[in-house]
Amino acid sequence: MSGAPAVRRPYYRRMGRWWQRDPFFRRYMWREATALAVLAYALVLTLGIVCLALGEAAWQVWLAALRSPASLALHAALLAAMVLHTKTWFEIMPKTMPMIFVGERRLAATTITRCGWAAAAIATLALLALAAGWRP
Amino acid sequence: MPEPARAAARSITLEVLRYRPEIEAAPVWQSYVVPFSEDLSVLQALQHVKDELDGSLSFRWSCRMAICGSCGMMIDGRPRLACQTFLRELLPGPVRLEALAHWPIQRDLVIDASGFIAGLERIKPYLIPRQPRPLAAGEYRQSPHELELFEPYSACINCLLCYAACPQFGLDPGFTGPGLLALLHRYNADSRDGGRAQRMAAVNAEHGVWSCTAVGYCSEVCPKAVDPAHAVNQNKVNSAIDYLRHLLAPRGAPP
Amino acid sequence: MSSGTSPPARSHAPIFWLLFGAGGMLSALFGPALVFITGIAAPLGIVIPHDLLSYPRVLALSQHWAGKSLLFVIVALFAWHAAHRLLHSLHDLGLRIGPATRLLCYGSASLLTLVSAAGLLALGF
Amino acid sequence: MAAEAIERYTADVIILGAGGAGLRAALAIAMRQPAARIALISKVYPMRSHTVAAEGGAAGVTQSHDSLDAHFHDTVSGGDWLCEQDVVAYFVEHAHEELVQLEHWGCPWSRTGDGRAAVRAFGGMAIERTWFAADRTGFHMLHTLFQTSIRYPSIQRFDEHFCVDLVIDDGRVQGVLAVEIASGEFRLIAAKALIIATGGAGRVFRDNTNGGIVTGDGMALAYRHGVPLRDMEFVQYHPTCMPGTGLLFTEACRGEGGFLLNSEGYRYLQDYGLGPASAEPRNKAMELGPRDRLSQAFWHESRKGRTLHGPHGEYVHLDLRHLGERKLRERLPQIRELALTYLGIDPARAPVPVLPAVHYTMGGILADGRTAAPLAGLYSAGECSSVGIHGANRLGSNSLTELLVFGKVAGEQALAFAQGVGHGAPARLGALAEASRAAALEPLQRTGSGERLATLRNELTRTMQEGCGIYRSAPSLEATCARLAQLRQAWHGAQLDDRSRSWNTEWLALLELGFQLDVAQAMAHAALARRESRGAHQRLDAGCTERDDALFLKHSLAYHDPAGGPPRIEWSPVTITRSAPGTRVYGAAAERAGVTLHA
Repeated sequence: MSGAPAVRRPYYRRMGRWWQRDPFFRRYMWREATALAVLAYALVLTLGIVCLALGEAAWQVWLAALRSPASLALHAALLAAMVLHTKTWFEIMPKTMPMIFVGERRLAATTITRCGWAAAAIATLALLALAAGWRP
Repeated sequence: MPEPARAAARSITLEVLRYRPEIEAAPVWQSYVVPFSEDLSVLQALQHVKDELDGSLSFRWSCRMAICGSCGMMIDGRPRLACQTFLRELLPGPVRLEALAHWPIQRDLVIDASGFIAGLERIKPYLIPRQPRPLAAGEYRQSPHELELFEPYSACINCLLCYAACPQFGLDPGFTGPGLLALLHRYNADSRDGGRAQRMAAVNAEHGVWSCTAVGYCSEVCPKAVDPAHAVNQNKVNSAIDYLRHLLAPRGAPP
Repeated sequence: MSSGTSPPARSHAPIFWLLFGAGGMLSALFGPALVFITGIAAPLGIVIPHDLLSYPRVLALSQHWAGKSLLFVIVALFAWHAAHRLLHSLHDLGLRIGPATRLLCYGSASLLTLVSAAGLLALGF
Repeated sequence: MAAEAIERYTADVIILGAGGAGLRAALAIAMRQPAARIALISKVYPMRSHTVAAEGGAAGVTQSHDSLDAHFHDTVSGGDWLCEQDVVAYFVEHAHEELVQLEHWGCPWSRTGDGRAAVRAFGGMAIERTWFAADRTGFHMLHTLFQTSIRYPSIQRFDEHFCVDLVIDDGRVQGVLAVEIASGEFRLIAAKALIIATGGAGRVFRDNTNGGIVTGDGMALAYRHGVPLRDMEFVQYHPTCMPGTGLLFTEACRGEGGFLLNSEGYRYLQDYGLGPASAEPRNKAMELGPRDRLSQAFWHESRKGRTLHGPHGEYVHLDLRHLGERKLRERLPQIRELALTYLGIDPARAPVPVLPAVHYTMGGILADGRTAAPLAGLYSAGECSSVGIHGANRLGSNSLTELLVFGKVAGEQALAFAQGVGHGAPARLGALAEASRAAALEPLQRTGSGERLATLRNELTRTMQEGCGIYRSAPSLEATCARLAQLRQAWHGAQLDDRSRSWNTEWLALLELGFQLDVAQAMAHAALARRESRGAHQRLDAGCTERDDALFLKHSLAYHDPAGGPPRIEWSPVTITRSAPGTRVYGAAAERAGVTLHA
């Protein structure tokens, strides 16, 4: 448009450390940070596969490493992060799927979230049971 | 509600981020003390300032009933409509007021919303009928269920609070953003509409739906329960389907 | 006024988003249990039999086609889930997303995918 | 300050105001003649226009047992026979197709179970014929119209542009001068025809349901250029508004079955010829009586000491409890939300305090049945216009349909006019624009001491409320007229805090106050001249308390005095075609009358 720049001079604010601005954003950043745990665990498993492929001696090194206090501490942190991931994943899930109708009524977001959590609980128990030696 | 703080509060301080392009190089905070009452909204407090204390304070407002979408601003750091936020919720103060985050400030609490208006033209927010229907044929039949599929997204008042809640828009103003994507989906989801294919290019772009990281705060702050996050992510599903379809039929054959 | 300009380029994000979603769902369902079993219960010898991660058992698992696929899917999808999210997190932290950041994130996921695939294939059937 | 050149634009038709009527007019032109250039000017973004706040619905004959004749008679008797009957006939004939048109554009009308548009009961309507989109009808209509308008590139919008004057030369409208609010720069938009669609003027009263932008700008702009304002004494009070803020609880609350109760919990409307008090809502009875009668009944209850008292004065109760939470959520969601947010009251559990507040100006810019003003090239539509369908009292849900029906007519008429004339001489328009700009900038250059803007505005609204309210009398109106003249003087000396140009809303509010003062003077002087009681105009002084068809079955016309004196009031005949003035009957009497009519 024609020039009167002194009058029309929009001011742009910087984003800075925007995630500190609102508790909602802080929770979001924690949620996103769970990806570090997922990546770390994928790396641990990859190393395990490599060690397995290298033979029994290498496998034992991997197992020994898992027993180290540092690894245990790491996995405790990974576990916490995974649980946070499970919680937040199903919290956002209702937003990511089309509307679901049961008969005339639309399924509530909280119902979908709770179904997700329940599925995760069942999956966890099933995996633990399988690992503990239970066979269907 | 006989809280002592409430009974004692005869006045309350507003701290307003001011910016007058003809006077200040950058925004500055300015304080005003206004009389407190239980039923006073932030908008009414600002009107008191303008009428009685400082006529140079600028802000948009009109309907006073949360339907025109004019008076969105950051109130104690959260995007809200000034007309339906009450001082009693913000005790003891001071109440910090700032123009909606992520938008350029034009002056004081007034943002430059021209980016949103330009975006409207891109997303084709109007019914593109499957086939022309003469007026004499009367209204389309639309079941209450079909209405429900898009009705929530049609309730958007364009107040832009969702944009102030969206860090992705803040980081990248080219992002189409929650409000426009909800409006786009409102038409895509309408049983009378046949224009989805024409709107997909806007959705499929990086700046279309794919800048969204599902923060979800847009839906939290929406004063009309539009749930833009839900609309945006339904667009993601649609765009992913469109992408796969395009891979399988790359010549752009109509679906 | 923008009508008439050519439509914006199609993003390839859907591929990565679908991988992200699949990995996210898998890790949300099984991640906690897997981490607990391999990273805590097995090393400490609690809850599960102490020979669960013994060489012969794990070898047998990884040589069965089903076990092999399972391990591959877990590693690869976890990696792609994480890579996609971390790429966006870099953007959230203020970095511009360009070829370098993409290479860093998606490259890491590709690397884990290839290494695990190579390892699993080397283990034979 | 050296005067910079005024930026110039050219269009075929200018539409001033982008609410429902303005947008409908723009669409009518764009669809009929894509080559015609349309300048759509609004002081807010179009979706902020006050059409957005209309809640209840839009009337149009829909059901098979309804008839155009029934809608016609409801409208004419509701307007106390001050309607232009030929125009009402045109209106009711074209109402339904316009509602269907809006549906084809995507308006999410509420539906019946089989997918058709649903209709609800409304005050003063004998049969359910009000289309609605929950209780956000105006919102959905406005957004549908605005979004549809985006489709047409021939509509060039001037959003957030404030019109300071019309440019009139050679006896016809040639353009407007507007300020871009963001920069304070002036723009001359030249055109061959102008449609004014700027809405009402409810903000001249203290208690009102209107948005802050409803300041009568377009009415005053036309009035200052010699176009009379017609029937300005008729100002509608809506009976159910929120104490303090004046926010509206839609008539649909009563259409859905709400009760009005006085301090004794008694449905007092049965004492005012609107009974009997049946439990189920009955058309044209009790709470579904017309708005003027209901607002007047409140005043009488107040006199009898049967109102309740709160921090914002007297009120009565709107009782919705018996509708149940589910129906409230489904049919009146915004009402529920308003009561919860603003009053902390859940209408499913407690009655809602309400009082009458100014809602609508029945009068406006004189327009013939095809929206043309007695100034070549000028048209008007919507609340700012007096096309003649509301008479002395508008029926709820007629005005949203009016926007559509006469918005379209205005668009087509203005287009036809524009196609028959050329553009004016640029140099002459430029000189006129320079003069208008100087006048608009004058308040920014004032020195000395004068009143604050808010002081004058508060005094205006208080004066109008007290002297020109639900009931008026010669003494109250004379006092009001005198006070308005003083305020007009004071306006010329009012002082501003803000001398800047970008987003100087104080300056624009002062210009708006000038418009408001013009409109208020037209209202008060017309009310003083009308020595009878009719519809929304009710007088208490002796000899004026009844309708007087012999002397006042006439429209009032208020003419502006360029010298700054009071308006001149003249009279013009009412077009009566098939409904001779009769008695307005509601409640049981109306049902008896209906039986004889249909027998």
